Amino acid sequence: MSFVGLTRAEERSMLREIGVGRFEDLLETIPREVLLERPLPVAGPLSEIELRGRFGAWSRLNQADRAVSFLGGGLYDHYIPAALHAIAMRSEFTTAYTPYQPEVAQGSLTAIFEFQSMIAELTGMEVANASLYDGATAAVEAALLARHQTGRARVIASGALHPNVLAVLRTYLGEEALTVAGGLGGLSGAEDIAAALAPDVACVIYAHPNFFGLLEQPEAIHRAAHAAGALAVAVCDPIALALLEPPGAPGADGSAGADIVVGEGQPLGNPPSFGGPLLGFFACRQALVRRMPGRLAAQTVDAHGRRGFVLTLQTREQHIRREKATSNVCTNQGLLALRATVYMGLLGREGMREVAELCVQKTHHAARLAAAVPGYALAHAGAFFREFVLECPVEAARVTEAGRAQGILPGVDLGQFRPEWKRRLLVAVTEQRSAAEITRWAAVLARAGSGT
Amino acid sequence: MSFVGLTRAEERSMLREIGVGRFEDLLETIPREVLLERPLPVAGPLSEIELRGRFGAWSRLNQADRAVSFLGGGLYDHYIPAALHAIAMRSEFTTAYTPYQPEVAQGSLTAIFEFQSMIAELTGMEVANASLYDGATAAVEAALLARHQTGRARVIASGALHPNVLAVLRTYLGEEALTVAGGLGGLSGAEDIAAALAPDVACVIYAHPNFFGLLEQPEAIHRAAHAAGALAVAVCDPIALALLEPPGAPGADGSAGADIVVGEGQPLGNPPSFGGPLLGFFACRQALVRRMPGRLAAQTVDAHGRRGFVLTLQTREQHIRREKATSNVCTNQGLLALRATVYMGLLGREGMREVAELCVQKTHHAARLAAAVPGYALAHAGAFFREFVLECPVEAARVTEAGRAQGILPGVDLGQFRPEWKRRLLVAVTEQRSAAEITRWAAVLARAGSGT
Amino acid sequence: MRLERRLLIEQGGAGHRGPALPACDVPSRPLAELLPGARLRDGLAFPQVSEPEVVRHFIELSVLNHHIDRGFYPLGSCTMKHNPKINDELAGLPGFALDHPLAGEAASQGSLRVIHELEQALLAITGFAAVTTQPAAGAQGEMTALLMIRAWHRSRGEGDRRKRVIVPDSAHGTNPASVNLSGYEAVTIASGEHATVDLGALGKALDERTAAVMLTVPNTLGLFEPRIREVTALAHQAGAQVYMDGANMNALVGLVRPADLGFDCMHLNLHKTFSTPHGGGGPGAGPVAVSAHLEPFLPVPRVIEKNGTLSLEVDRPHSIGRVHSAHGNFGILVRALAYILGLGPEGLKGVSRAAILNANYLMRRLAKTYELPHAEHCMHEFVLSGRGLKKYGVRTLDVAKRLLDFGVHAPTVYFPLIVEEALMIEPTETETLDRLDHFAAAMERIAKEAAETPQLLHEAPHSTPASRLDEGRAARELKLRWETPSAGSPEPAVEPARR
Amino acid sequence: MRLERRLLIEQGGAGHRGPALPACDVPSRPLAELLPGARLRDGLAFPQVSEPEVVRHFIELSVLNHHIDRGFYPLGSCTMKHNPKINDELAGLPGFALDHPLAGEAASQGSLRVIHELEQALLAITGFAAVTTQPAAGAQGEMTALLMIRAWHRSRGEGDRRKRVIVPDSAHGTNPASVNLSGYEAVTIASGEHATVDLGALGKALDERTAAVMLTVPNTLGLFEPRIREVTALAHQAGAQVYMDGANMNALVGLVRPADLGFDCMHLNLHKTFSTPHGGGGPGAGPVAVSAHLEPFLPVPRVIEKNGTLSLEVDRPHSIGRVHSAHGNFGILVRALAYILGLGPEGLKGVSRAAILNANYLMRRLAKTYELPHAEHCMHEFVLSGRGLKKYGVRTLDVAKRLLDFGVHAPTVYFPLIVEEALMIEPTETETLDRLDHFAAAMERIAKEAAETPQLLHEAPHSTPASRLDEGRAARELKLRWETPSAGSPEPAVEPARR
Ligand SMILES: Cc1ncc(COP(=O)(O)O)c(C=O)c1O
Ligand SMILES: Cc1ncc(COP(=O)(O)O)c(C=O)c1O
Repeated sequence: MSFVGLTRAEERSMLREIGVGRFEDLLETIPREVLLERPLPVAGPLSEIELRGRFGAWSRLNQADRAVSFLGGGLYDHYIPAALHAIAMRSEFTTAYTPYQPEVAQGSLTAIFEFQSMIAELTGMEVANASLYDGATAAVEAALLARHQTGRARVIASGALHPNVLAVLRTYLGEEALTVAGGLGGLSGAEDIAAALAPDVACVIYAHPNFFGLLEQPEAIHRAAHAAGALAVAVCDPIALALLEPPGAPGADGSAGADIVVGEGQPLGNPPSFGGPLLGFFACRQALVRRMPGRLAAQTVDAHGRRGFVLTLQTREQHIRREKATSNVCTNQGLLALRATVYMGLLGREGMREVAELCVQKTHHAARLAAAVPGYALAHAGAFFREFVLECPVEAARVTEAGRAQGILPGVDLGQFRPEWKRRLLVAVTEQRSAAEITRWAAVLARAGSGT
Repeated sequence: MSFVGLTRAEERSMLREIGVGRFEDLLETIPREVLLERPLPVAGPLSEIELRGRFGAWSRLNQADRAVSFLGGGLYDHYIPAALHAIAMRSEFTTAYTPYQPEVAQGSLTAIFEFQSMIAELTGMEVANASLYDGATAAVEAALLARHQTGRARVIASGALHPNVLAVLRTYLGEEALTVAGGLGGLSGAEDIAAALAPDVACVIYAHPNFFGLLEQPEAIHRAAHAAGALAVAVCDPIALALLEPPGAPGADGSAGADIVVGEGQPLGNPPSFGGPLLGFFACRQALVRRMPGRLAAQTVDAHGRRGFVLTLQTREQHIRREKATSNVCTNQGLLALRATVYMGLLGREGMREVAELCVQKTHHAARLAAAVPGYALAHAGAFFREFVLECPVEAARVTEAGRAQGILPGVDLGQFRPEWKRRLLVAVTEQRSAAEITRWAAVLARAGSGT
Repeated sequence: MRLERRLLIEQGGAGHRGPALPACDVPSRPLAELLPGARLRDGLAFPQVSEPEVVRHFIELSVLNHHIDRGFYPLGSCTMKHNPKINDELAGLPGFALDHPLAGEAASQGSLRVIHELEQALLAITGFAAVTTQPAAGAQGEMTALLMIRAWHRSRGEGDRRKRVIVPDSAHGTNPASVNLSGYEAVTIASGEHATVDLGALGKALDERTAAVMLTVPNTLGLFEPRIREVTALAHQAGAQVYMDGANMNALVGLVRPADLGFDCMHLNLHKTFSTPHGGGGPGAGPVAVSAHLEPFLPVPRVIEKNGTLSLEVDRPHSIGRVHSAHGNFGILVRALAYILGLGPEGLKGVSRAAILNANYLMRRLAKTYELPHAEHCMHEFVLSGRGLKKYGVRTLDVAKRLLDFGVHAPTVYFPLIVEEALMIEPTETETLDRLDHFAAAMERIAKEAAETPQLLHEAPHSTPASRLDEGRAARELKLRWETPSAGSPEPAVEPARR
Repeated sequence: MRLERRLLIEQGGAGHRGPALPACDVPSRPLAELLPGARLRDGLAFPQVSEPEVVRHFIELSVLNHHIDRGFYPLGSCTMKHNPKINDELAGLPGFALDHPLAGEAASQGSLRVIHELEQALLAITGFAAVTTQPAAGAQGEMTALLMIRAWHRSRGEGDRRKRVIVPDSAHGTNPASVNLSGYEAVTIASGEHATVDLGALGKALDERTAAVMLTVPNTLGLFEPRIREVTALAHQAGAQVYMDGANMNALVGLVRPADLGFDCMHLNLHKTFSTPHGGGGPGAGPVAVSAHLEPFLPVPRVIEKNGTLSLEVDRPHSIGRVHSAHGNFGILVRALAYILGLGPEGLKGVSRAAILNANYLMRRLAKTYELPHAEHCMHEFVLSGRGLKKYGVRTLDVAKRLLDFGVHAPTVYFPLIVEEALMIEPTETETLDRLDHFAAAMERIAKEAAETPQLLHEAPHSTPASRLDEGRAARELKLRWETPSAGSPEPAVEPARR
């Protein structure tokens, strides 16, 4: 295939206009010896018919399109409304660049403004940005902001954060600057965190619900962090936030809420897609806005006085501020934020809450069924949202294998994160799972557990 | 689900504005005894999640999405460019009505004009309309036009037309008015048709390529029809027309071509979709334009002198002319015509021809392979385009059954049309079929033929 | 020539091309050898344009259209309601989209299941005994039903005598056209007051030559015929069949079953009542539902269920035969079934309820500004007369064109013929009060403009992609296809966009 | 308030809602029992709007955007080329879209295969020894590479000493920002003539504290650094690593392999060179390719093949660790691989060829009207200066805004910083001669307008969905989220559309 817009004849006339004899004359500054003579050793060209054949075959090597998923761990098989897909695939949204010329980008800009508005509402914060790469880098950016804001270097991260989020934090911040506290018993434990706090700590990062699906005690963590002069950073699931008091809200005792709320926005209308593209969201207090990473859309008016939107505070960003920028992020996850905006718009006030409630009901139903299967038990005792850890009578890998044979992906084998977790299965149940599917899932557990 | 735009509170205020107490007051003219009291006995409501579950399960009861198709008989598994789908699913095209207000319908109207232009070019005729229901009713409309034009009643149809086209002609025209001539030996046979011609014959209808995939001798048929004062109507495959001299063109001896060319436009970018929606196309000489059925777009200018398009000659149509209309057609197959327009635009001059040539090459390759399988033979001797009839050593139903087990739909069992054809398989090979698939297909023949 | 709005044939040129086809992977032979004796064409004067430019062309065209996803579309008799995307998605499932009608029953149980389930649902909704989903649109449904009625009369030995079909003058044009097409003679009767049936006129027209009476319920003024059961009884007394044009079923679904009104058969427009998208003119689907006595005459094949397996019955000696190449517009049937199951019993009832409410609300508000020919409540639509504006030299056409400037589509105009300067308005149930109020305000403002600045209306629309188009010139010049341009088109002139 | 352009929160209201969720089909218990001790939120002030209206809202928004499927988009440094739809289709295959990164290797062989094949293709194209596809964008690629360079220096005991990274002043902003983020100190060196490297300045800046040099090839003026191999050699002599910002790879693909120029590592922007759609700001993907000596430091996990089976290697002691939650922007990787395989070797070479040709053609034509800061041929893009118009009081910003009136997007403006009133123009290879000529004619006409009617330019754009927006006010007022309106919004005012 070729999408080149020129014919050979046109090329010739263009070379004439340029004033050179042959194309190669245009390459005079390239050292001869590095100019490739031979075609690149890549396959193709393939027509669309052949591409469909090849990628279709590859896609069927995955189990995903013929298996019922109980996988979670940050990314979930949530319902995606049909209308969302129809809207998001429009060229106007997919093939536009970053809205640098607002006069011809009000579509993207208005949607970003709506995204910011709904994320701020969902997290209980004052402002939100236009997106970051994923939940993990959003947590990194929160840590970096906290460091700048406090002038302190160390970051405390709960051990109940997603192991991959911890790993990314470690990569960006360095081993030395990161202290992992609490969490291995299931909950972060405000006491464990308080114990780790010190005057060099910039912030405390915890997840709510956490990696094990458990609800934390956000207020206690916020109080501990604030008492030590550190910022409190919550990593939240956006579906859970439709039901739970948002961490940004003040505590029941009036104590201050989290300073920054970040998270993974994939559940808002985006497919898991083997883990990418994802959608990092970032919300914080208005007071921190000038240190925020990423793009921000703001309301203004045009020359005719009509409402419109523009990117604002660009002086925070790399293309203006260069090495002094608040972050190096440039390309973000715009289309996923658009999808999330449409998702939240379609589901709306009632739909968001219903999704969250269905998750809770179905997850607890599954947990009850599982607990009744001989040999299985819940690993933790606390309240959980749409995910729980199951202690299996056999290695979790045996359960996932048994499930695959039955067209069920029964959960995430936690053995991949720690050897001592190899009998642990992390199970997520979304609103998409029917009672019948949950029953089939329980049967897989039974079969794997009894070794048949 | 509900897509109703009103809330209960709004309903109440609207009833107040209308000046009635309750909704039922608006129904005063409906006899009480017919007002339904109980809910309709239909299933539902189902959410999108449940609809996907139910229809997904139904769709998987079909073999279509996991089998390689060698089915034809008027509808084919041709390549549909990815860009076509992205364009055709745009709301602007799918959710617009017939372009009755041209000022806000230039998108549809321009596309119709382009469709007409390309269909006219493809068929070698002067004008084409905006679409009819399918190839069969397009043939009916051609017969009706011929009757009006000639004042004659009888229609001669080749026996090598698709049996379902013949059936629809019979339904519309009546047993008496339809004479089936020739064709059972494979070709229509200009002599058989000439023999059936008489002064009461309005037109001769034949297919090219015909139902058996064979190329006819259009010129001989045209000459015979014209000699008897009848019109010549060709039913053509649009892909074949990219390669073959169009029936509208004058014969090699300068004799007149067909008067009307109709056909099934599904192969132009539309999926078979269990046989509908389809796309009837209708092209004819300029002299017949005022008797044409269906909508016509024409070029004109707007009040600023800019080029634009409108529906024209509406006085032919039912909404103006009522019982004197040239046809009763109103809703047509607009979206399929749009898809065909995009298809022809994307494939263009070279692509159309390449598709046709690949069909010829692959079909003949398959025919050679089949003829080498013991017990199989081609049923006819003539030149064929992308389809041929195979005489099998066993019932064709045995072959199709064997194929299904291997994920191959090896052809159309012609036994469903005539008992004496029950060992005949109609095989189509499009540009989508790879050499490897054709080899697998031949293996199915071998297995079925040897009874293993 | 500007770069915008060029036809495809005016773009690109030799050397440009769209997506590639695969190389031939089978042994290839010269065409002359494979197709002996065939005349191959010299050339095909099709466009030669690169994929990026073809995409831009159609995207550019698309945004010139008004459509239901963009705004209000109160086109009377057309039921322009929301088209849920889920239905398109389901019809596009590969198992459906790639299914072939000649694959054989065993390979197509899923598709047959959809047809069967839809038939059951339509029977529940209409109250009839049997239904065919084969007709591709309403007009074909009419034709199909008339052929069945003819076959029924013939089966009773009355075929030769009964050659006339009575159609009110307010009927949709397809009714008389279908009558004519089916070989019957159309007998037009004048409507009574408000397009209701004039029982006297009907009685006079009915006789032993009458094969059928075709009625639209609610009628084209949007009014329910109060004496409908008397009408159907009267026709039956005369030995005629009574056909209901069900294009207006959006007013009745869940509320009234047409079979209970005494009709013998009817067609439904799935592309209206059951929300399948109109596609800029089609496709639709026009299933015909019938009483038991007409069942033997239904088109073949019929989908029948035995022990949970579905098959296609073709051996039906009384059948009128086929009316479609395959099984009708299957993709539309999938959408309609998904719509029905999505809504469920309460949802379906909610359709007619809100459709009626929206229409009456708009009607009462607009009756203050435009002339309403009747006092009764309407059903799902209503017809206003614009004749009050004639004194300013303003016609209904001008009102329609001016409406386009407000981002809404015009109503159906000049139909039904029995109302002078008719504006036929069908808001549908999926519109919000906001949208109704906005439309009403626009209509009111236009009435004011008619009095104050009629010129503004004569020249409307002002803000649409094209201004008023010269239809006369189109019909005179009859340019029905493009001209292939000669090579070497000049450099496009450059103009800023107009606003 | 008008009906158009209302925010979602200003529409609908209590009682309106979008698509339904299924009824709960498992035994349900009170939330307080299931979530003991959890504080549930009081309310969620989200919009309440019906599905039809949500659809209309976003369709209405969409058409306010310029986009590549609508017209020319010569945004320098952004490579706005055609985005083939087939790539979106393939990325959307359920087997890919629904695959979960924690499903386990056995369940995801297809996804791992895509990553593996893409890695092989990128190695062929760049000439490097190993590559990671984990970075989600170019900036993250830069950061990832810098961390690897740091790890390499540390592995050689030089980590503490080498703390500086040299970046030319013409570099993209992400370069210095990434330097800072990775804990290095950015040392800016002034560019030589035409943004080429000033060897003297570089030599002076290089010392035993230098960890790396970051260079963009072709540079931001679109020029290929003629002495590039000297530059990389010089840096290596000083013990520094040399990083190539590969965002401009569209000029080189199939023509030159960066590894052959002496670089140690580079990032690619798949969302530029490999045509994945920009999505209004993202997502992209920024793979990093490295020489063998840097391979041990690549992020985990790595996809490795053994006996035809693919697995994820995590146990890599020298790795810098993870930079992404999963495996990077997989959906983008699918698209890029489809693009590469679709084009094949010849097609890839055709990309840079036509990109260079288009740029030089436009450059030579426009150099007659605007100031071109250099005489050399450019590669895939070029930079003009608009300072010649300053005498009319017209700035580059005005030129950019006026261009919008011609249906084309503006070039990148005021970048690179080293050219006064810069206009950075990248036509890409998928544009036709028609489009180039149209753009050139628009630019020429604007230059004329600048002299004759500068006011027209100051007030431009005139025909866009919004006129010039007040950015200062936005920054002052900082309205970053909507206000939830109080109940009972007034009836929308009715206004015809402006044109
Ligand atoms: C009342 C009425 N009857 C019949 C029809 C014909 O239906 P179709 O357009 O589907 O053929 C229509 C559609 O416009 C109609 O409104
Ligand atoms: C030269 C150059 N380098 C780096 C980048 C950063 O890439 P990204 O936006 O993907 O982070 C860009 C993109 O704008 C660029 O043009």
